[in-house]
Amino acid sequence: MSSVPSRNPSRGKALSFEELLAKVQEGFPTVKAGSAPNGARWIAVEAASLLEVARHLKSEPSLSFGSLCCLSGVDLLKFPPPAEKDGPASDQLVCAYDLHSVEHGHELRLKVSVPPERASVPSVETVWGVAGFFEREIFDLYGIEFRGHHDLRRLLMPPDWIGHPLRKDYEYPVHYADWELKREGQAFESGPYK
Amino acid sequence: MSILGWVREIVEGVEATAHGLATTARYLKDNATDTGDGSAMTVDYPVQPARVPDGYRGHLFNAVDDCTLCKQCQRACPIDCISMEGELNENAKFHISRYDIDLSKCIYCGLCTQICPTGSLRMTKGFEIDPRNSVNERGGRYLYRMRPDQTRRRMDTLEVDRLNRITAADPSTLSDDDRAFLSEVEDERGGRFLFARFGMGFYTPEEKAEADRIRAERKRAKEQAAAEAAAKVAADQAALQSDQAHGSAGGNP
Amino acid sequence: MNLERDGDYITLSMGPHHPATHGVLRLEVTTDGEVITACKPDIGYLHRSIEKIAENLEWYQFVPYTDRVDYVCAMNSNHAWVCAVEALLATGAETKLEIPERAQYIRVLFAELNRISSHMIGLGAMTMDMGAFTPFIHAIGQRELVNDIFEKTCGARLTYNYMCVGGVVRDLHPGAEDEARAFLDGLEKVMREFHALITTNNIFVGRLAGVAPVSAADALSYGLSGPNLRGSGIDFDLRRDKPYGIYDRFRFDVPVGKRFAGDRGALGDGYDRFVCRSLEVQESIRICRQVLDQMPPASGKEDDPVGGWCVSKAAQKALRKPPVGEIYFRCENPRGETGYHLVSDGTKVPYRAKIRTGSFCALSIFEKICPGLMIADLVALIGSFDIVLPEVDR
Amino acid sequence: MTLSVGPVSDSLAAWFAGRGIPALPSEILAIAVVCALPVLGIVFPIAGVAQYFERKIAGGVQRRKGPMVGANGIVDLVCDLLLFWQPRWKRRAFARSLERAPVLGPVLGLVRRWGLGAIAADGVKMFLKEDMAPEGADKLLFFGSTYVALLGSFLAFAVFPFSQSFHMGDPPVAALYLGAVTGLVAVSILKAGWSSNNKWSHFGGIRAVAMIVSYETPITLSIATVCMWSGTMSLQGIVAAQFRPGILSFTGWNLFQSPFLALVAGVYYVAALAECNRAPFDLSEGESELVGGFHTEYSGLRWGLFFIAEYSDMILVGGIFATLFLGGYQSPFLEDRIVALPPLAEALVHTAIVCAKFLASIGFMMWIRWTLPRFRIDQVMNLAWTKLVPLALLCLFGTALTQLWLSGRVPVAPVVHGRYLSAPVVRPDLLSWAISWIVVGGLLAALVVWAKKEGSPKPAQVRKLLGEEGA
Repeated sequence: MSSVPSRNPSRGKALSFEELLAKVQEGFPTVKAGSAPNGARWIAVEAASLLEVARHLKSEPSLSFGSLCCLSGVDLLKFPPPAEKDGPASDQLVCAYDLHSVEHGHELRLKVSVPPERASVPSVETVWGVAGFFEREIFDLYGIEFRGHHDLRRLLMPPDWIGHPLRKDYEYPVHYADWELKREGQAFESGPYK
Repeated sequence: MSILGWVREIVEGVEATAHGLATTARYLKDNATDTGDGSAMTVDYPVQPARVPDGYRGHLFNAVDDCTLCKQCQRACPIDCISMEGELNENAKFHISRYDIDLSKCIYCGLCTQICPTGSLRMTKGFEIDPRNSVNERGGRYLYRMRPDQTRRRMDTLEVDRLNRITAADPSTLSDDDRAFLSEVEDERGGRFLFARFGMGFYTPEEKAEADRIRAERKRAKEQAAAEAAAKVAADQAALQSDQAHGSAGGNP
Repeated sequence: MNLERDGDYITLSMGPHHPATHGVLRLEVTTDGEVITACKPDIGYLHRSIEKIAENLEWYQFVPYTDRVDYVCAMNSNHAWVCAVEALLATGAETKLEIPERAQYIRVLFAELNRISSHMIGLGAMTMDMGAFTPFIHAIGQRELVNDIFEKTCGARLTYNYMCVGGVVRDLHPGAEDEARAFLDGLEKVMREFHALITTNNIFVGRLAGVAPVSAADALSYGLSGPNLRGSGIDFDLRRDKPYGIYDRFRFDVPVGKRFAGDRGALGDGYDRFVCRSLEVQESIRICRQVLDQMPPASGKEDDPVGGWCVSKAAQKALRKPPVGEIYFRCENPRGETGYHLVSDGTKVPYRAKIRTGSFCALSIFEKICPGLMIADLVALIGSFDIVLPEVDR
Repeated sequence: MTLSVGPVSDSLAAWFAGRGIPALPSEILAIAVVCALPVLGIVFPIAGVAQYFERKIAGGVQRRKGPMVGANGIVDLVCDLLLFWQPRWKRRAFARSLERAPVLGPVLGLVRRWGLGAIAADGVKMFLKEDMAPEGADKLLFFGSTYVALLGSFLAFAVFPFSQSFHMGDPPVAALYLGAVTGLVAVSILKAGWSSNNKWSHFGGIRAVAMIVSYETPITLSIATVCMWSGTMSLQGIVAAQFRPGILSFTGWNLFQSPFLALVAGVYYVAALAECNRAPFDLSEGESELVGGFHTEYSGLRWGLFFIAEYSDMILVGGIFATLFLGGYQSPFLEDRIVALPPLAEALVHTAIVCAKFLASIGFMMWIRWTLPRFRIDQVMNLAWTKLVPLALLCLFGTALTQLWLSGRVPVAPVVHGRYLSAPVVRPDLLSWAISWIVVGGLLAALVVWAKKEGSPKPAQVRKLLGEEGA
């Protein structure tokens, strides 16, 4: 087409994934690259060193990942085993941090895997403020504890809810508080609308 | 703050207010005279009819004669509000015996109609939940079940067709037979507007047999009552006649 | 009267049934007189577990649910989802889909029209929160005109479910282009009057100028996006900097906040966000006009005009067996970045679908910027961030 | 002994006496009628239908139709009350047949066309709602404050002149009295807010008091300016001082007497708007901030009493504005003919004129309400103390100086108007009137132009939004 959008002139240099990986590995040799069969790539970080890596990613001028776009949890309990060896092993809870740098325009995904029975990850809300909400949501739905979060409570579910609904081994409760909950396949006639 | 700044703030405030007042005054004038940009955008519903365009995604309607019971709609429905059953008819042809759409669950997304291979499942222009106001494609009123205890009576296709026809027609043109049918339907314990979940309701074979039995019983009872009444009338007449005969005989020896 | 005194402070429960909270947001506000000392958002009243539902539905069946993630701009939510799924499919070798050209243009046209109508709600509701009811109704009136166009094409006024993987569900109704052009012309006129009525009003400017300014660093750190981010002076728009769909074919400017309220204001205050949003409407009008100029004509075939999933065999086949892996896809929605983090295990059902929304992140900054505001400012603040609760709670 | 509050009550007493009622009861009866008529005959009906007009104006401004409850609605309503077992379609048929009736039909057609059924529906709704008090409320204050709200505005009508002789009383300190009783509104709102046991109501009450107390100052200053100009604090006297014989009687109105008086009229109107809690000063009930403000917890008729009190305040404000600046009950043209009419006819005509004036004022207030956004409390205080009070002071001193200057130029003499003798009043001749307008008005205009020139222009983007040239 003839016309193109007016570009932002003050844009820095976007780095490729390999360059980003190399830059991170300079300071933190323990981080590894991970990938999925469809070509998605990320940096796998140990839970212990997450906070330092995050600080580095934000403050290093050539990286300057100023914003945390998305922080999502994934339960790999029923996921098929990854094709590559250095990907996270199954039966793990994963926190995926999608980072973006407005200055340079590059993106990066960090991943932290933790076992579900000892799910604990350091909080990054001191680095990216929005993580405070994201971490509360993941704590609520996946039961991952974020160490150092100033106010780690359930966000979406009621405070007295039992269980973490987005885990793959979650079972739908029969009762909540004083109510009997409607089940799938339950006849309409005996439902709460009677 | 300087004096000039003080004056300017006051003047700007007065100006902005005056400007706003002028704008609203223009709207008021346009609306009152029903001219220009400011005329009313709303319609006086229900006195004026709602403007429903073609292709509106309203209540679902299934033309059962065309339906092949492929169950694609049932699979596509993201909230599982469609359920259906089929049976072989006397010509050993597979046909639909029950097709229920639970419109209390339906989200009107239209996925079922997009996937329907025969086009028998369509979305109509009907949008009013009050069944007394909603009109289906055939011009008759929708029937839908209101509460679980109102669903005991179900109708077969012929009855639904008949009811659709009756409710679409001018009440003054109805025959006595139709009136009787309507009153029978309305006087069911289900209330005046009943049957099926929405759109269409049909019997399962067992229900059909049961309903047929009940209807036969009712018919028999009615016939019996009529016969009894007729017998009574006949007996009365006979008694009268015999009285008359007796009287005439006695009075006119 | 029991004031639940905590020292000299009053604890107010603002919401979930408060007129200004745009739904069922609850804010635990501690005030010293009218001045807020602390504010904690409490959300979840509208939580419908849409992410859990997504793990139990097929890829195409989830589209109606994206309508309900943000029902104020359902078309944009549709767009984000189908773009994300198509991007996921594009990472597989044999599942890449060809989207018909006309469908691409229709998508952008409708996304921009819905951005306009969503901003109409955003701008209008903000003025309503601040006591001016008339501009709100005028803005809503324009939204109704957009809905009229949508209704004729897709049959619904709120939850459109119009876009689908591989295209759109139906072609535009006859005459839609002319209707859209007429609407855009009328909109420009109405918006001029809207701004004359409210945007330059001294009371309105005074209530927003300097209220809760968000610095650029804070805006980035707290994940503000869309007009809220640009109001703080950061020149970033996904449509321009990470173009998806065919957005790279159109010329438009990205409005950025720069102390529009003059001496009284501060960079990134409520007025900057309001004006940025208003300017974005104008840019959307520009995009819509370019779309209408460039759009290829309909193919004329009745059965397959633009290629929906139900008519496109390729889309059906691809959706049954998507590539294994994951993707994070970002779209510029009216309320900021809507991102879908999709994880696929190669089946017809998503393994995980995380939805990142603009309002959710915007709400996370409340705890930081609310202290020092007045109650009336808090109401304006919710409006200026254009919070829509279904998007927050999902 | 003869009881009387003016010629109207005298004539009424005579009329009653002519019907065979003894003298004293007929006098008491006449006074009761004269005293009750303004409140029961004018304020209540207007407040009752004002809601309808408010909504119609809102609809008109907002490209809507406003309330459209037609005959169907009324018939539905009646059937709901009396024939609740009847199905709806029979009601509709009933309504249709009513609309075909010979006399009732056209009326019902009008009702449908204008949606007049809304008035009845609103009224019935208000009466039928349950009267509730929230748990933990201070019942005495909660129920009592509704009456105090009414009392404040109704007491003010005791001195309000509807015509030369139609008033309950005309004390020589009526202006002071007005200032005293209108402040009662603040008490009632504070009490309502406090006793509701609701924090939002409480905030509403506090806001209202802060606002009303602040705005009493500019109101008092502007009334003082007019009293100084007219030389009297009696409202009848102020009206009488604005009398001019001849065709163009409106030339005597205070609004046109001097630029300072015109300015102070604006100050008074803005401040009075705040005094009756109308938009843009409706902070005390601001529904988007405080849910319902001080009347959040009130329901049904008790809420309706607050509502009537608000409209009665609006009527009062409009009436006093007319009295102070627009010649009160006087007609703009040919006032001397009306004065010459017999007492009852004169009272009727003058009451109609003053009603028209305050109805116009109510309409203007509604128009403002649907145009402007709401202030924030600090903006409100700012407006009162840094804008209105200095302006009112300026006008006060300006008026004083004008009077000093005029008293050297024109004779000061008492004026007889009708039966009432007003205090000595300065009456500028044409020349000094023109000089004062040209000099002061010119100075003010120059200041305005200069100030506007100094101001910084709007940013280019905002001009672009407005569609202005060069953006």
